[in-house]
Amino acid sequence: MNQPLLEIKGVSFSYGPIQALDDLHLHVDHGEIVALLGANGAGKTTLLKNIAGLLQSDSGQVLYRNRNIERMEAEKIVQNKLILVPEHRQVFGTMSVLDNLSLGAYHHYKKTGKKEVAREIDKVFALFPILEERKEQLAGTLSGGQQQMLAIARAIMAKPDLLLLDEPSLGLAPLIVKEVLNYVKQLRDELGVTILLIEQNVSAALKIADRGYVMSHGSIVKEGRADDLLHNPEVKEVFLGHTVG
Amino acid sequence: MKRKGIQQMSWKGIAAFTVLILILPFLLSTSLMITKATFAGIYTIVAVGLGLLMGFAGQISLGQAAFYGVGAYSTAILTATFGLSPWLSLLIAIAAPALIAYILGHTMARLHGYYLAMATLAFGIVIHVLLVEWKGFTKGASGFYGIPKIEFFGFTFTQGISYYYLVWAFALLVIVLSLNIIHSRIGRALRSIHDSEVASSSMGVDTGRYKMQVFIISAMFAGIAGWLFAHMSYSISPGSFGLDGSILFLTMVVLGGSTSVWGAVFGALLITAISSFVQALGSKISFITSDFEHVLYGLILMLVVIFLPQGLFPAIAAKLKPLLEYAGRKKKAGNITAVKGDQRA
Amino acid sequence: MPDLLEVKNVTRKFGGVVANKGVSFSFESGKVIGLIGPNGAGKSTLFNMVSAIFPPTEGEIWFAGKRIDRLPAFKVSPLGIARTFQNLQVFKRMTVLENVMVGLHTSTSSGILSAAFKLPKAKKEEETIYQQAWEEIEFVGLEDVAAVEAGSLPLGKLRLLELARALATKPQLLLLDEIAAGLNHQETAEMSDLIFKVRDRGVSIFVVEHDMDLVMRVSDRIIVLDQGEKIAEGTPNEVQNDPRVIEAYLGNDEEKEEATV
Amino acid sequence: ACSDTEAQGDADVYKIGAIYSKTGAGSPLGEPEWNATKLLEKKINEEGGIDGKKVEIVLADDESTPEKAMEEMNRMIHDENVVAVLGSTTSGASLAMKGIAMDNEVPLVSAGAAVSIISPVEEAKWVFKTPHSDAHAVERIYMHLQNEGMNKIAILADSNAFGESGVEQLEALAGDYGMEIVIKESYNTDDPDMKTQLTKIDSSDAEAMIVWGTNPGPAIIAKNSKELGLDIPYIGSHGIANQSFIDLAGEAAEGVTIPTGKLLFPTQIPEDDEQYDVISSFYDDYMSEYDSAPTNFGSYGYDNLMLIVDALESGATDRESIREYLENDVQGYVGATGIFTFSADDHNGLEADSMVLAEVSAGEWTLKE
Amino acid sequence: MADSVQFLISGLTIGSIYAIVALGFVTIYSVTKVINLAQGEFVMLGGMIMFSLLKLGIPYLIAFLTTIAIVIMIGWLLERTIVRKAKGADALSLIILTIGAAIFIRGIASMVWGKGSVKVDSFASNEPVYVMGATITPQSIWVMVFMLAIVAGLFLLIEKTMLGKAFRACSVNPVAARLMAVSPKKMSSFSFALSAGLGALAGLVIAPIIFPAYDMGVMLGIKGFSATILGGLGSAPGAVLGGLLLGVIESLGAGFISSGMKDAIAFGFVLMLLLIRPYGLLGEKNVGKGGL
Ligand SMILES: Nc1ncnc2c1ncn2[C@@H]1O[C@H](COP(=O)(O)OP(=O)(O)OP(=O)(O)O)[C@@H](O)[C@H]1O
Ligand SMILES: Nc1ncnc2c1ncn2[C@@H]1O[C@H](COP(=O)(O)OP(=O)(O)OP(=O)(O)O)[C@@H](O)[C@H]1O
Ligand SMILES: CC(C)C[C@H](N)C(=O)O
Ligand SMILES: [Mg+2]
Ligand SMILES: [Mg+2]
Repeated sequence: MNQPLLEIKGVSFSYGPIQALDDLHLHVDHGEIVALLGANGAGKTTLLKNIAGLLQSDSGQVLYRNRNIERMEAEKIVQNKLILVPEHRQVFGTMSVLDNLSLGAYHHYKKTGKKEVAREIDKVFALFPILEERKEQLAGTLSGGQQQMLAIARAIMAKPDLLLLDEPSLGLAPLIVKEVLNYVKQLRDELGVTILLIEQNVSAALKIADRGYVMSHGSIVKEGRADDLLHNPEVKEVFLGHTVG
Repeated sequence: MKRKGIQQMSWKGIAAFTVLILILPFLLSTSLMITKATFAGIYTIVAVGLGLLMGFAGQISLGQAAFYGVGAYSTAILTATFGLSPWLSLLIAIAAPALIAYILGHTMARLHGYYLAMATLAFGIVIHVLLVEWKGFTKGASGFYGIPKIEFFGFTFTQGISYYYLVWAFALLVIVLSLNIIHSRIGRALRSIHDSEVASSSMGVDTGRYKMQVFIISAMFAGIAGWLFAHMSYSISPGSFGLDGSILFLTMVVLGGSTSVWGAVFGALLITAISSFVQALGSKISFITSDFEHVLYGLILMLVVIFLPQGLFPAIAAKLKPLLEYAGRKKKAGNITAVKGDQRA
Repeated sequence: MPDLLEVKNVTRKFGGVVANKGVSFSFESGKVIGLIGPNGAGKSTLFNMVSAIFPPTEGEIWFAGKRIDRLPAFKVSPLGIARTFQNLQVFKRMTVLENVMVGLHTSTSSGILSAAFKLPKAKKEEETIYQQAWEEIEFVGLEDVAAVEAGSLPLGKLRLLELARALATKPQLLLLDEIAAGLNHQETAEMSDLIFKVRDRGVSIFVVEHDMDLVMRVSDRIIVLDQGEKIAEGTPNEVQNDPRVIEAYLGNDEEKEEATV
Repeated sequence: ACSDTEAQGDADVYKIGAIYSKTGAGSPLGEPEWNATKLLEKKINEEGGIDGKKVEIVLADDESTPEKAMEEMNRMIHDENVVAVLGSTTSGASLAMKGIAMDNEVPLVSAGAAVSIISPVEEAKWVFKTPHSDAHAVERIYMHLQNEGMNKIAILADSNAFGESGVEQLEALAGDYGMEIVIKESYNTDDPDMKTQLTKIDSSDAEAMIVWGTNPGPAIIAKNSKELGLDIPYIGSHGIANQSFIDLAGEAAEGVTIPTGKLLFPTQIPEDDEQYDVISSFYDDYMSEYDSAPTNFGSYGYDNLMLIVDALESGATDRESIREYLENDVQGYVGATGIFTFSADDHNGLEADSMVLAEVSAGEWTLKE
Repeated sequence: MADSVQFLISGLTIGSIYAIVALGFVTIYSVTKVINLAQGEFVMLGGMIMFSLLKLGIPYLIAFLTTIAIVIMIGWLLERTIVRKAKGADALSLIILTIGAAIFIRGIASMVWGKGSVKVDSFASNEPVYVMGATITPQSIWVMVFMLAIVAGLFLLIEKTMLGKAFRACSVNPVAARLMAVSPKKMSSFSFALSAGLGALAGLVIAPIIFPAYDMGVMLGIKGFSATILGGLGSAPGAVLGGLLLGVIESLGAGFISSGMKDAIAFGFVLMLLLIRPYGLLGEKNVGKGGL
């Protein structure tokens, strides 16, 4: 287990003239929770999209289980249990909550079988009871926060080994934020899911994370243990504000 | 005053285009090409209206040829059967399609997307059937004939250069009016509807009303085109105003690019050019039979959509834009990120 | 002086789902009012009704002495209500400046014919629109991106753009739906400063937000919804200590501290 | 137009324009016309041309649209400086070309069916046409019905120009022959099933059904009639005077009767028929060149061109004199379609007896009357 | 009375034809949000290829299956080579693209088979059956049977299976679909192939009723599209309802009002219905918005 589960080596990416990732390096070890911090537009989402195969980088390598997945299709990457919960929820708006969840199991439902999928669904319902109440509702008509829960629940259905979360607490009520982040931690603690997390809610994120990276202009400018970052004055200044600590 | 940050109307563009139109007959040596260019002008008028409707009001019409037909038939019947002067009947050739659009527009306001496409398609077919069946007025499927020519202080416009200029004078008028509209508060309101109808109405934009107005305007333009077509020909027949026609106009707008008035203009010219080109090819190369021309035409349509998905005009505009300006923009975008970063790091 | 906004016994159903149930409240002008509650409590639904995106199933909404709950959306803006959207609704293919200019739509009136023929009135109005749009752009600080197509802007700027566009309609009441979602701490702080600046222009503000720092800081008064019903109303301090609010929304004491200290 | 006229004389070839519907909806008709024209051009030139001058035919396809026809018409007149124009296949395109022919004073010989192409005569000074008008076909049918002692008829026509013009003539001439139209129905060219119309006809007291259209509609009607057990006689139009109707309708075609030109079955024409030579030699040439039957439409293509050639051979070599020649000097001209006698008020010049009646028997068109 | 029954039967026959074509539209739409205006051309290919194979003396059943296989290949190829390449195009451009494809296929067909109509034999007996004084041909019954079988199959596929969910997921949000390991590209190819197969099947069952020709796809395409919309985009039962309704109205309109006006009556009805139900008979409100 010396090799990291995910390693990014010198990835660069640009949208036309805009350089969004610039020779970026980072790694995530097995069983870790890593927080990725950075200002709006720093390139965090772009990085996750590159990892998940939605974008193809201009140069560099994305090593997942020691295998370069940089040129792999997103569909294939999912089958390797690397799952992204994308920014802005991206639920299937005109499909029911239940259908959304079933689709999460798409890549393994043939292997696992119907019953197991149903059991998985019950598990996520236990986690987000509101979803069970609304299981026939069209996902697009859920409230913002409910949609976010659905997006996370759907990813869990895919039985991830490595879960990439892009601002999972966006639009969630404070109580739920805590619950979600606690659940993220639980996922790691109990199921051993490795997690790479983007959060604007930095203090909460760093509290559950083991390590963190700070990103700016498409590259990593700071890296460290979560505790250290939480108390780093620069980080505090920009991300945490004066009220914390 | 030169304003930053908004789309502005380019008088230079219009002037250049006008000059092109004026000298074109001297470049096109043949009567065939002049006739084609005249038709291109007529189609331009319809396409510009349809472009406003599609690109700015976000509506789609698969029945635009019906308005064109209503314009053509109303002037034909009024002048040939009732002896009205073509200039007077022009008003009716504009008003009749407008009135129909007004009635139809009210009822279609609730439709979106493909449903709207279907409704306009259905409307187009109904009009076509009426043109065929209402023989008392239209003389039925084989066509209405005996349409008089347009006269202007003793000068008669017949097919050829004079008609070419007449048509393009109207086309230029229609282009300028359309450019004025889209560069006004109404144009902005329309473009905003396209991106987010709900935000647009929360800004106080009466989306239904503007969609309706544009629908009416596009019908009026089609009516003008119909008037020009009727008096160019001695006869007209329902076949010119059926689904094929509507699809032709749609194709022009899509290929030219619907998000700009010039797109529709270029689309009309592009289609004319493509079909002439394919035909010319056919007369040169013997294995390109007239059947093969259709194969080729279909192929070109597909290729254009594949390689110029936003339409021809945006592609041209991008090429024409001085490289300098491009570089400037690039630096600027970079700056934005830099500024952002500086604030934080 | 009548209340600026008065919501009377409003209920909204979507099929079987009751998104708002008998909600009533009112407030006078010149205030910042917060609206909080768990996810799905019906906050956005309430906003949508106040901005006339859709009507309530039952109940009435009055604004500045006028009943507005049956008006179409575009008629509410001229009365003085403007809003931003939780799921951004910018005009992506227009420049930032043009976006804001759409906000000035109702303060001008020239019709399609005078536009087509470029009558002097249209020209003059165009000039005013342009000037005023710039003022709002400067107000929120988007000068450097004024000429950029809105679709290519990062989230933070888009939130500012929505604000500027709403302000351009010269509202008396501004509805902000999670305007700080996705902003980092510093940006959120800047946003609350901006909210104060807006209030100082005499605009009343109605804020939905999950960022308690922001809500508690800017609000004069807070209304709390849970499962479609109003469960509390009061000053930030009162609300924060209301056990029902804590139970339904904020979480227990210990956690609350973390969120707000 | 004046300068053009001068230009024509100088040419060392006679240039004739021909616009037919090689593609599009009219192509089944236009193709034989097109082929016949090409065939003749080759033949005339191989045989030494006209007074030593070659004939050059500028062929163009109007794709069955009036707009294309107008473009090509302008090209023929101004760019190619032809002495006369032939075509087009459909009535719509022919009418559109008529306007231009009149403006520019160029002779036009159309292959369209509609009478409006050549009437009113004042508006058609420069325009002629060779196909049997629908009126001829109708007269021929009514004569037949009179013989059979029937006078209650049902009409089922295509809603296109061809069908419509047929209906017009059927209605116009009914009185003259004491016919009563008891029911009148139509269908669209592409319709897959006509049982509804046939059911209505079946319920009427019609004694015969006249079907006016081109393939495949009439074949579907034949088939549907058989399925419905409709037992009144089926009388078709010259629009289905081809083998393909029989191939499609199969057994259901048996007994169908139509008026037609004689080119349909040259071998069945009695040798003493005036047209015998013209028809059989053209038929044979066409068959050997294209390996398919020319149908009646081939004869329109043939006559259109040969009438102009006739004019050129007799020394009428410019536009004006060709027109004069056609109007005044074509008297009893034996063509493939019939025997033409043009005059100032008849620019079609055919009589009903240039058509014969044919009936399907044993899977073939056979001469009936 | 017998007349009305005959009108109705005629209408149902025509309507079933429209319905099968409409189901092809639904198949592609429900995956890609594309309205494939070349759908009618698949139908035409079904009829024409069958004709050629039979002419070569190939036994009926084998020719039948081969035709379907060939047209499926063509549909799949169309997606792979053309539709997929037009990635950046919006729905409207895709309409033009499929119109281009239709013209292209039609052009090739006219070169291969010529312009004339051809004849294809019925599946089995040709002896009409009499019902309440009206005639119904065995082939009409076949058309209805196939139509029902197809709609049942499609309905089950789309509504009840995981594959069907994946289908819909692609149309709702292709990016999110990819993140669920659903490949929109594969689904798109699959839907084109399936829809081509359905088109071919339609062509095969109706070939003995009409006389197929290179241009028969135009009319069938329009009517099929109308049926799709009438029923509500994306709904298979809707497509069937729409198709039958259109056929019956045409037939009754021709029977009781005027055969010349029957298209005006049918499309007038479509227009009226859309005013009352802007999203078709069985369409969901929010489905239409995604379209253009
Ligand atoms: N589709 C796109 N086209 C052009 N530029 C883009 C696009 N998407 C993102 N960008 C630009 O790339 C840069 C990085 O964006 P990215 O979304 O990765 O940032 P982020 O760190 O996730 O920000 P946020 O916190 O706002 O989500 C920004 O400058 C952004 O404007
Ligand atoms: N069109 C609709 N159809 C059915 N249910 C709906 C619809 N719109 C909203 N709802 C339901 O109404 C309730 C209130 O939704 P609303 O969006 O107002 O919540 P909210 O308070 O804004 O939540 P959040 O903080 O998560 O944005 C939710 O349960 C939601 O699922
Ligand atoms: C069948 C033909 C005689 C038709 C004719 N050529 C027409 O005018 O369309
Ligand atoms: Mg992001
Ligand atoms: Mg909300």
